[in-house]
Amino acid sequence: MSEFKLAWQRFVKDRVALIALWVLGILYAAALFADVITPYSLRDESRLHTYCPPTAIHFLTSDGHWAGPYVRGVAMSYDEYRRRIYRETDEAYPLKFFGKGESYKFLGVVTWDRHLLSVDAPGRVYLLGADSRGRDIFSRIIHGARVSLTIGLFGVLISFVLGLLVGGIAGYFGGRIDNILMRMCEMVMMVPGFYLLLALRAAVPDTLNSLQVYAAIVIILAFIGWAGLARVIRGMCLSLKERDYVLAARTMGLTDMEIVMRHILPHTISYSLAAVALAVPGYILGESALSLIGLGIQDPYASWGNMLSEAMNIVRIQFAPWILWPAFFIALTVMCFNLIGDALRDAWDPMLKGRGDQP
Amino acid sequence: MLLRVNDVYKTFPGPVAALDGVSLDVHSGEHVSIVGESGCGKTTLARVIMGLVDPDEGSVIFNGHPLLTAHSRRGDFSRQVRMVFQDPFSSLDPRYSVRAILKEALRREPKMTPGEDFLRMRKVLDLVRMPADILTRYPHEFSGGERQRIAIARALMTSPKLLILDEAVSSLDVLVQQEILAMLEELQQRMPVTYFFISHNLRVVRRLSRKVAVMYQGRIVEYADRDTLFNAPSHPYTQVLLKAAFNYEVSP
Amino acid sequence: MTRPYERMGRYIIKRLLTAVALLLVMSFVTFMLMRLTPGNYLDTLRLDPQISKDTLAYYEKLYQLDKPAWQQYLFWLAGLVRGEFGYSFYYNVPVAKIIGSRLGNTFILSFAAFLLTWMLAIPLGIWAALNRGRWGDRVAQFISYIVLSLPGFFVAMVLLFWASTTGWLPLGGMESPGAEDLSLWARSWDMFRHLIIPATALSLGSIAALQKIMRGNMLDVLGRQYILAARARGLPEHRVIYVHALRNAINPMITLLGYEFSALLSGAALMEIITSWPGLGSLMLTAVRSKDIYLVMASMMMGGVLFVIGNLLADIALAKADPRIQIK
Amino acid sequence: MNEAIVSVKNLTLALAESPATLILDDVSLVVPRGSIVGVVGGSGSGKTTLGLAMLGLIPSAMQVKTGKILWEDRDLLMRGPEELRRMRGARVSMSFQEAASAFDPVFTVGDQILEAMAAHNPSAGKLARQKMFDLLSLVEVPDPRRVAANYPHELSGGLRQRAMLALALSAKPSVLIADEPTSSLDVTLQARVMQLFRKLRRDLGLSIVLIAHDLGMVERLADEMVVLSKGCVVGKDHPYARALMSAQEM
Repeated sequence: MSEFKLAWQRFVKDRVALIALWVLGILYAAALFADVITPYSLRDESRLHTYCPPTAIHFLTSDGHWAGPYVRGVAMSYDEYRRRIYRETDEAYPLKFFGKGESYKFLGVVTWDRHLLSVDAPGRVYLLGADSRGRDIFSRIIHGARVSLTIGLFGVLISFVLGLLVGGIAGYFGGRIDNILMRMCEMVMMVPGFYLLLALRAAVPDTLNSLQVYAAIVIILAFIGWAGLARVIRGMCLSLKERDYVLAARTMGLTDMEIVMRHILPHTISYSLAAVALAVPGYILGESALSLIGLGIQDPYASWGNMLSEAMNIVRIQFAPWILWPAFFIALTVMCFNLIGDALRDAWDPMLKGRGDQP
Repeated sequence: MLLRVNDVYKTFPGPVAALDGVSLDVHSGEHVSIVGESGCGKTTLARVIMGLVDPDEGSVIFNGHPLLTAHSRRGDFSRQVRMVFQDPFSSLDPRYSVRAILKEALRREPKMTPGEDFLRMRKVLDLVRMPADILTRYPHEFSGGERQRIAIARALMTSPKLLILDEAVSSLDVLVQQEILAMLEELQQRMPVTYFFISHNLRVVRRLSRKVAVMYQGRIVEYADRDTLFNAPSHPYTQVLLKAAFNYEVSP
Repeated sequence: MTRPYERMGRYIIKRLLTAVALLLVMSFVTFMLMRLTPGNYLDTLRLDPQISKDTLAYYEKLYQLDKPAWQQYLFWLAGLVRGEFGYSFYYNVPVAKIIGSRLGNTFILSFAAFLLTWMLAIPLGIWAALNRGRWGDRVAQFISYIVLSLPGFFVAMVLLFWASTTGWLPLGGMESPGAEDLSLWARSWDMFRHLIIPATALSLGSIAALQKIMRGNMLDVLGRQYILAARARGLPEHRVIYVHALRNAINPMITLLGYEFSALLSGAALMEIITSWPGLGSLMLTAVRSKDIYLVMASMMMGGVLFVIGNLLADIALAKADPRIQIK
Repeated sequence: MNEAIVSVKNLTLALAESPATLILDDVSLVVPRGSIVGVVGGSGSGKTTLGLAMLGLIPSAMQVKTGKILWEDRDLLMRGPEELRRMRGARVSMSFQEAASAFDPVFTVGDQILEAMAAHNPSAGKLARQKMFDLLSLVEVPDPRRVAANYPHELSGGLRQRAMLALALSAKPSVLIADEPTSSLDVTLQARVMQLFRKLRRDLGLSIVLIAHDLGMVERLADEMVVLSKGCVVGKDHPYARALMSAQEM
């Protein structure tokens, strides 16, 4: 498929987009291997370490010998405003690489207990600090990535399939069908997204378990988002339908179905990759917003959105600013998808206009 | 008699009727040209014949029976009547190699062995003076003129009896036009194909056709042999057209 | 050939009719959704021992909670026509009382963000296009990428955090306590200070997005032949750019007006919740949480009305701006 | 012949990024007052770039290596942008192949002509409108008032072509550079535009640089002719020129 190679050559020239692709790759890989990478599971609490700051990693003992990476224990006390402050004690806990730790079902199949990085109890290592219940924010971010990164993809995939169906039929057959379907799309698009999000969420009974809530959110986001994609795809089908190679195929006796499968669909999918990539951020932000206000993923499960709900209280941000880390990861992911989406659009742009498919 | 256009009417939303009662017979070996200014309905006529546009009234008769539905055209008609379009950059699907493009022309043909496929592809490429080694390359690697040759080769894959060329050279550079027209002239001797040539350029029409139909506002105003039409045009509009095209003069 | 005004009039009426139809369908869907979920507000009341059986029965009958869903919907619809939006169980007061002020507050926030967006995005886009490639443009592009990916709620949190440390701005809400007895001018200044954080957080994202689009439009138009033709005629450069190029670059932006307004409306709802701005968004959240069906319906409808008006204004503005658009 | 009003001396233009590729290579051209000079060549021969260069509008992606472009013996390459701007439209003006894309789509035809007139010699409102209507009748526009009130997309192909000529002539230039004035027109319209060019030369003493690929048309209209192939001026017996000639006879 030379057109694909051509577009890939152009995409690769955009180094920033390549970096973005790598960053996303790392994030999704981390999500997949969360159990191994993270020192703690997402439920692992420690009342003694509420809002404990990020743990310092030392290499030299107090009198300057090399002692390899180790962390110190912490002791909590209150200052005059009854706020917690932590002082390092002198107990030392070596930092273990691939040491034994809490066992888990690796990829849901094999039970294993190795962790990339861990410290023996009662020592605690908080790479990015702890939250209100002393849970490791770094671990929960990686575990939360499983939710936040996949909700966007599943939601967009459902919207994309729906969009292809509706947009394709409306674009290819035109006439009254096109009119009816497009009015429907406009109706869905016209409704203010967040209100619909809340209303649909209200329709979901509270007695669901977390997996069902996850699925419900994906479906809600998909329901709001598909209309936008359908319109983009319809526009593409309309322009593709007029191309001479489609008319030529028809004069050579190809049936409508053959023409759609051989000529219309492949182009539409590759051209709308950019629109899909640019739509994912909307879904990620949608989930984060819902979880932020307590209607999304419920505690103890982790998603970048519900981890941020703690940061809704300004005072907490003041003395534990590290609880804002999940927002950084949301921003990073959204930025990567935007960069990739723009690069994809520029890569496919000449083909979309049907003229400039010179390399 | 290859094809008969029988009293075809077609109107699109807009002031002028695209086809206002057009009848035309095309006989094998008698290369026909349709000439006229933009908006006279010549492209619409081609699309009605190929079934891309359904006429309001009238019919297209092929091998004795009228072609009414798209399905009726999938039989012999789609094999024996093929069309080449104007824009070379839009005639070939950029996703497919030349081989796949030519292969698609055999979609409705009975299955053939890959060897037979290759022989036929090589033959049509030779007819359009293109080397056989381009089969693995892709449309973006070719110039406008080369793409149009590949499009013509695709149309020749089923050795059609009638080849409709809708402004096939109009969007090419003036010198590349010469090469394509020379190739088309040569092709007339090498293959039993009849041309149905559509163009607004009277010089191109004079070079390639035996019979010429002049169209004006959806009607054929004059239909005659080439020599009589160019040397002794009877209809006033034809006279104006010829004077403007060859002497660049027009009465005020 | 001036544009006949009755054609424009007919167009507006046609658009309003479709909008009303849309709102009806939207309300029906939401109503059914709300009724779909098991249980209603009264369930929470039933847990409260003090409330006697007959008061429960009274409420049930009053708001036809016992009737089938579609009948209750028709009852609600009839009420709507009479201007009653039903009763809010949570606030224990007719919905109409709460909805009016909340609608106004959301409109103020959305409109402020809307103005901020358009006053900054257009000039920034033009400036970036005219300085294409120079360091200024590249810096602007880099910043707009960063801002585009910052979620609105994160920006709000950071601004609130900054306000809490510097104390220059109030920490959320719409008015400082005791603002009622301030003079009109002082009170509106006080509200303005409260408005800064939510409006900025809300509009930052759209400023970045629209600036990028405006820049793209401007560059596209500057490459067109009629700009070259204008220069070939010796028109002064400022006329070429600010009359011909700008006028054509703005047109596609106007079509975005409608959708941008809906994005702002959705964003406003979330922003209100974070910065506790008393608008439709925060109202809707409490209503949804407490399954206060009539309150949800009213907020949904008001959101829809604001939305429909925004879109209609955008289409009319576009028809005025671009003569090629035919009013069908 | 009378003295040259515009002349190009040994102009060589190269692409800024790759100076080796020449768009125009040592091109010279003289346009005497009141004459029609033809520049013939296929696509990519550099003929449009030559036309733009004569207006001092050298595309930013190109740079002048050698040569001069003289407007009545003053080399415009030495002139400042403001001085050049004042001359464009008033001394030398240009018309384009696609009349539709030479007009700003959101302004009426009349407003754009008035604007072009005002850019060079501002005159009172009423007088200016009358001058605009006279100009439209000069280019044989049948109903100037109606056409002036229309938007470009509302005019037919032929009308738009003539309105664009009026636009190019709005500041009374002495030289009109016509880039492919007839190639997107039907034959009858083509002939009518050519007749219009003859009339403009006769009535206004307008010199015209006719840029086209249709050799037959240029031969019929122009006093002298230059053939451009890949940026170089070639003689009549050059294979490229002969190929163009034979394309004519067919």
